[in-house]
Amino acid sequence: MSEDFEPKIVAFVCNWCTYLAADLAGTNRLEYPPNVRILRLPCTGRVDFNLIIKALEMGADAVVVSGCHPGDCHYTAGNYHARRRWILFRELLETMGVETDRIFFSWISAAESKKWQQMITEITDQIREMGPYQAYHEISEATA
Amino acid sequence: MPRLGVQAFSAIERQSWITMDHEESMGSAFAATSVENCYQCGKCTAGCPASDEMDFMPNQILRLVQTDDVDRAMRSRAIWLCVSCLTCTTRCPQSVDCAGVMDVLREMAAEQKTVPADVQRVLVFQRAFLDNIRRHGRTNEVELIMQFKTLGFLKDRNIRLLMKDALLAPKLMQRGKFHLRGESVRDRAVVRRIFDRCMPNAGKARMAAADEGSGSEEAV
Amino acid sequence: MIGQLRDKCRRLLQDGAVQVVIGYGGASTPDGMPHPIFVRRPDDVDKLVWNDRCMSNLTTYLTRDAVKALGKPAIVVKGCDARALVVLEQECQIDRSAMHVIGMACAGVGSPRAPKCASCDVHVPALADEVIGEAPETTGPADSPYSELEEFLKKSTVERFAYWREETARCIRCYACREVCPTCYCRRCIVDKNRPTCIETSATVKANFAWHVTRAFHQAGRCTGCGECTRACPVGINMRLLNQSLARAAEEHFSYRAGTDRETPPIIGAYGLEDKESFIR
Amino acid sequence: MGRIGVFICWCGENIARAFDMDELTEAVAEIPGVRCAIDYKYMCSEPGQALIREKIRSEKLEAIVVASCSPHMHLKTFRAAAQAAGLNPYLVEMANIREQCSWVHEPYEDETVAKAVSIIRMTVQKVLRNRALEPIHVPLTKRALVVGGGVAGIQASLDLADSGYEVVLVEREPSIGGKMAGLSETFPTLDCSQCILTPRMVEVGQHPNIRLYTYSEVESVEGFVGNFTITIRQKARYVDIAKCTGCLECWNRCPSREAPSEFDYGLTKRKAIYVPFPQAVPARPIIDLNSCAKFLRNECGTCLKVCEAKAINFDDQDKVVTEQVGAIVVATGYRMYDIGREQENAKYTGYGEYGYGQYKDVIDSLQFERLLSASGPTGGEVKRPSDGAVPKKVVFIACVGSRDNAKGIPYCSKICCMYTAKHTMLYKHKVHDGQAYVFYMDIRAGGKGYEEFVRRAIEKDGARYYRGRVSKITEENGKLIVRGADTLTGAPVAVEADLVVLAAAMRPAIGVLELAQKIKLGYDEFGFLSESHPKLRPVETNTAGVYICGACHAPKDIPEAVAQASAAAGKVQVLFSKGELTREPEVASVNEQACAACFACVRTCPYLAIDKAEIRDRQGNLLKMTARVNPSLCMGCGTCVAVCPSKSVDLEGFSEEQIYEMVNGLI
Amino acid sequence: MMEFGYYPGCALHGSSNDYEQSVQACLKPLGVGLKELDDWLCCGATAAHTLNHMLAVSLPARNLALAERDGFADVFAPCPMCSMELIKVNRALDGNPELRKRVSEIVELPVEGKTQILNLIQVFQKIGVDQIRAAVKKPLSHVKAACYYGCLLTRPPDTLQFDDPEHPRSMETVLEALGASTVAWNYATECCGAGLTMAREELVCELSHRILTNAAAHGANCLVVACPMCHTNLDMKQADIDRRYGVHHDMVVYYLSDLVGMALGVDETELGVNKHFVVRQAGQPLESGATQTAEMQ
Repeated sequence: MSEDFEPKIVAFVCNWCTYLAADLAGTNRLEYPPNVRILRLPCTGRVDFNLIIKALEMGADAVVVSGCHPGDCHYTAGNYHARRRWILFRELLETMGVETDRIFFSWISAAESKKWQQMITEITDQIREMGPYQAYHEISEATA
Repeated sequence: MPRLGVQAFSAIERQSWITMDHEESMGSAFAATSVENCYQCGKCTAGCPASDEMDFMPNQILRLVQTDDVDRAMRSRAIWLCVSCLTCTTRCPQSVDCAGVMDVLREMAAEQKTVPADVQRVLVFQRAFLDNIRRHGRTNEVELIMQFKTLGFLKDRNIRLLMKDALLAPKLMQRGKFHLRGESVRDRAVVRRIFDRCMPNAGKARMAAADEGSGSEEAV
Repeated sequence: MIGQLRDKCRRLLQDGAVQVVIGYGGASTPDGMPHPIFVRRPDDVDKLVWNDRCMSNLTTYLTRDAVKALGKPAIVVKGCDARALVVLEQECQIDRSAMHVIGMACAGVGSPRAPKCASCDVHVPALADEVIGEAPETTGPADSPYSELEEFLKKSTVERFAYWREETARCIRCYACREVCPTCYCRRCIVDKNRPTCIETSATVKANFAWHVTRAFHQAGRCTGCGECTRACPVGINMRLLNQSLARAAEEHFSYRAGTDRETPPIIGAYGLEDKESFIR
Repeated sequence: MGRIGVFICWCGENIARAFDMDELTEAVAEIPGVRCAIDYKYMCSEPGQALIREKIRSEKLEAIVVASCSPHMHLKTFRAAAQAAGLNPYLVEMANIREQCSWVHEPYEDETVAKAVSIIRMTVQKVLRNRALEPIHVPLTKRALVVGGGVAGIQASLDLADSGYEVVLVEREPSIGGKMAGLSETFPTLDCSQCILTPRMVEVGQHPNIRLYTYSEVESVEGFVGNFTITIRQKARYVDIAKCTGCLECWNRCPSREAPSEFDYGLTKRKAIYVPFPQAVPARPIIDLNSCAKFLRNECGTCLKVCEAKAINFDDQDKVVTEQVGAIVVATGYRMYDIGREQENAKYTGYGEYGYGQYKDVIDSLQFERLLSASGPTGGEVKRPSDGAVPKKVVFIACVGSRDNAKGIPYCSKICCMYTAKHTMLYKHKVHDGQAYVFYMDIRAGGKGYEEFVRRAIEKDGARYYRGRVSKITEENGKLIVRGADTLTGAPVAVEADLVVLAAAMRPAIGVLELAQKIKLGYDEFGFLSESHPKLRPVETNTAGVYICGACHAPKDIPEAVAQASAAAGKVQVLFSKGELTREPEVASVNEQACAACFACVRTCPYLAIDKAEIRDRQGNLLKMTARVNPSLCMGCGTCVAVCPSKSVDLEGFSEEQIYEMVNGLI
Repeated sequence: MMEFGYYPGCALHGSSNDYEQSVQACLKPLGVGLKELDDWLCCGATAAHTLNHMLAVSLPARNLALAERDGFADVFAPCPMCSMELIKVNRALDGNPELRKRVSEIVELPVEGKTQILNLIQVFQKIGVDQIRAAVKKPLSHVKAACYYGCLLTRPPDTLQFDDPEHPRSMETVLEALGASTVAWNYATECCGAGLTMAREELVCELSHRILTNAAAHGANCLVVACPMCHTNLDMKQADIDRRYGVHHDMVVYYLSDLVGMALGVDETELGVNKHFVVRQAGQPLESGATQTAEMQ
């Protein structure tokens, strides 16, 4: 892939676990690629599939959704509801030929700053390898 | 002796096939019987009918296995004094299959010939017993006793034990309990094959005495 | 059968047990397809027809205000349609006790037979007040409802994406799929919502794609596979595939089949501690 | 709206080291809707805040973004600053360019700068759509319900009552006092349990702020923090305690003596009309249907005849009353593991091997407490149940049930080590030539003066401790043969005992699960109630306004239970200290016209904060159904928004519009 | 006519043939037939699981396979050792396909592990205690029995799922139906030394001595067992025990089937009671405990 390609990664994270992990990564000065844009939501339960589609439409090359580990949800069950929807949504995307290896779900607790750093680094490298999500960008530009 | 320790665990896990509760998955069956669960409360020792004569108490045997000192456990007399009454297993608060562990240790001790001389009679009897089954498919008491007595005598040269019970024979006979020629199964071949599949070296079982002789020297 | 049906409906109307019968009416359209009619007078029951071309799923009308205004309904359903009733009931859209359900035993509809009929396992409608006709002797076990999907999934991701790109490109956003769908009953569809605009209304590929993702996912664990969306589509987009993929997911992961069980709650809005985790980092 | 002020903080060098602040500020100034972009060394410092306040006024800013650290760090600070300048605090957002940008990325790299700008842009996009919000005000009933009248419940009630709040105390038994009322003396100080507890009980009985419901149970709990409606069932007592003078003539004259005494754990019999124990509060009798001749055979009726106050009422019925409270303290305490073979639940299997319930002289520790207690059936002399003889050898067995996976309880009951040591001591003090034996696995004596106490039992009072479990107890001509092990010498031990005391495990009280479900409390696999955070919120629960204390939470001793009770009371006082409850206004609300009433949100909401509501016209005809959010229950997770197909529900502060605009601004 | 598959086990075809005789004789009048498993093998007993765990699975498995082949729903194994080994393997196989596969290969027959194995008491339970009570001709009012279960009738409990491992009552229930009385005592489930009769005689004597003593101490005039090994240790070895401890136990040891038979009016010799070592002199009432022990000077 061309060296100058900078992956665009959108991360929808919950306010109580993953967002705090990202903060902690800062406090610990854990460096990672700047390609990720963090969008703070109260809970992964709030993350609707339309947002993932929207991010792709906006030209994202990868989407990350991350929140509290099962059992740790600040709202007791938001992440369980989210998980269940993701299970179904992934199947739909598979059928529609959307590249699900560009859509990442993860549990990252407020303490797991290292995990956050590693995950974002890995994903950025991986997407750099894969290149831009051309297929989706095309339909985003194309007119019927 | 870590190497043995590893063996012991795998053996104990193998054992857990048998002790496994039928609705349990294999995984949990191991957990149920893993010696790691033992927290040394001594309830096994407290309830053991044979503990008075044991050199290591049942809980100490478990401790030895826990700490990978399986070698000492294998050389203990305790495992041969165990009467397999399962009281320990039944009452264990941690559901450790203590009796099962004893079985495995005996099996290993037999394989590795680490049986203390003074309890060899037990092994000799068990060997004779199996050999008996191997040849007839069923136990053939008279032959078994004879074999046991002679082999036992070869072990400890104890005339009293050799002669002892001899006088029992007439009593048994008078009660029609004395069958000079015991039963055999029709299909003895299959019995052989089963034995060969389970214990390839079963053929040597008859030589138990000799084996043990050398074995015990090592042991002592 | 038709005789029985008409008599029943006549009686229902005469006794005032119901105010309207939602049924199939004689063909008026050139293609000779029966069309939905709303019979309100006993004398009109003879307009009712029943044949193997009664394909449409009438339950979709139950949630329309205009129809509700007609009073207590009796509705004619096939086995497959009846599943939609269960969903509607679970989602508080209908009061089962406030309607009369006439089930029609059905050997299959459409010529050639509609795809759903091959995998049909509900030849006799569940929760009908009465069933008219005899259960057809089924020949062997029903096919898998997912055979078409499984076939499709043999394509590569790229091929699949290309396929849907082409399909959705054709979409003219007439929303016929939405209108015929019994479980698409929202008063204001998400596409008609602005501030924000989740899905653009212009018929661009992007927007069409987004629409079809949305339509399908809103059916997750709800679509009963009546296939009306696909049948209604003027440009012939095969939405059945998308519905199938979600139906299969629901069955595979939560052993749930929409519209077959009144007791277990819908899977969206519930969760299981043991739900699949493997794909989550 | 287009008058946004962006305040970019250098955070000393923390942010400034990564960017050319002037360029950054210029770039931000270009963002549509931005009225002014200002950078400053320390935005959170007083001068920094002054700057913000000044700009809000001078530039007539309609909303502001502070680009600095994490909102978890300073959002409150800056919202306060804005408020001081007359700007609604919910029109303030923060762009996190420190933790999530300058600290983690290459300084001055294009991508780093680009990221900073886009973080700010997206925040501007959001704040453009923020709405001025007012905190939600929830009315607050300053009365508390305390469930359970044991020592924990008593402590919590008195603390609350003394601080001026009304308390409704509900106790299932005919008297308050709980388990502690039956104890002899308490470790490690050996002060008499009743001497310290009964005065507190009397206080409860007489306190003007405490409404006491004994022999009553909580039937249902409606509502939410600040506004609970409690339904209480007062079980028929057949004695009108209002009329009753407590002369207890009925008690003295009642001819029946059949029923085993609950208070003495079956060691004695009690009459059909009885006061549970002399110091009971209320000191009023109760009739036990199952042993009263009147109810069994319609004979007798002596009590009715002898009662001058006419308080006896054989036709008494259960009464149901409702109470309004703002907070709930659950203190339902514990019960003892049932050692006998029969168990209510297949999960637990009793101790056949110990012969409890089969050998009279094998008893549990609460029974032994009664034998030691001056108010007990033997007047404090240690006499064994079978023949009343004074036992010369007593064996105490620890961890009966506790730490016994096979019997269903893996946990440690925590107090048995201590009270067993106490038992050996008190026994020795009463039977000087007696010998106490203890079979234990470990001695757990963490606590002020605890270890010393145990040592005293061993060193001074000569209790003999064997480290090992007991395998079996059998009876041989009047002696109990206890077969245990001493794992320290590695030998089995057999003791011929006259009495065996089993230190049974602690389990949560019967019925606690039903209660938990009524109040929507979490509990563990053993039925102990869950706190909302083991370290930081030990007496709070995940249901706002509900607190727990004492052994309903986990096995604990009296000091701990009392400390927790006061803590719970303290939490209630904090709640009550405000005139009313104010809650963050960032909650969900439904567009009721658009709502299709599929109620997916109702099924989803983790807080049961969404109701099915009806919209009716003036004539009261039903127009439509709709979902409706109760803002005082909503916690703002937004899960309802995600499951709403038509997006007819939305979340303030994270509205659909805001989020989509943020995504737009992202890239 | 009720019929069970029948797995006698070696002991009953050897020195414990009196047990087999007793079982056969007492079941006849109850209209129960026993169909012996064709060409059964020894279950391997303690020896197998001491020396080779695979053998300890395979030998019982072979017998289970035979039972399945010949279509026995349930098989009666009078010897608790045998029945325990069979049940143990049953359970193991039932839960574990891999093991099933492997064992089937070893024993050369398919084996599912679905056969139900019954011990003596369970057979009586199947017949129905009330039916037995009804069939009693000579109530055993003179019998005051100490029921001795030993180890393997109740242990390991979760495998056998038969009776309470600490306080079993099933034998008592049967005896009470016969009009006999039973004593509460402490050694009902203590071990007698079992298979170590030969190998560690002194231990066996010690354990059995305790049992005999305790039974007498609680006023029993006979012991009742349902196990050939227990009977050997308590009856045949009683003389040795007496000598070893210088006592005179005089404790008659019956098989449960003996007493059922007697109550049903079956002749004692037919039951093989005369083959026991400690026997009651003809005509002597039990209570007197006047017995002649097979004593050898």
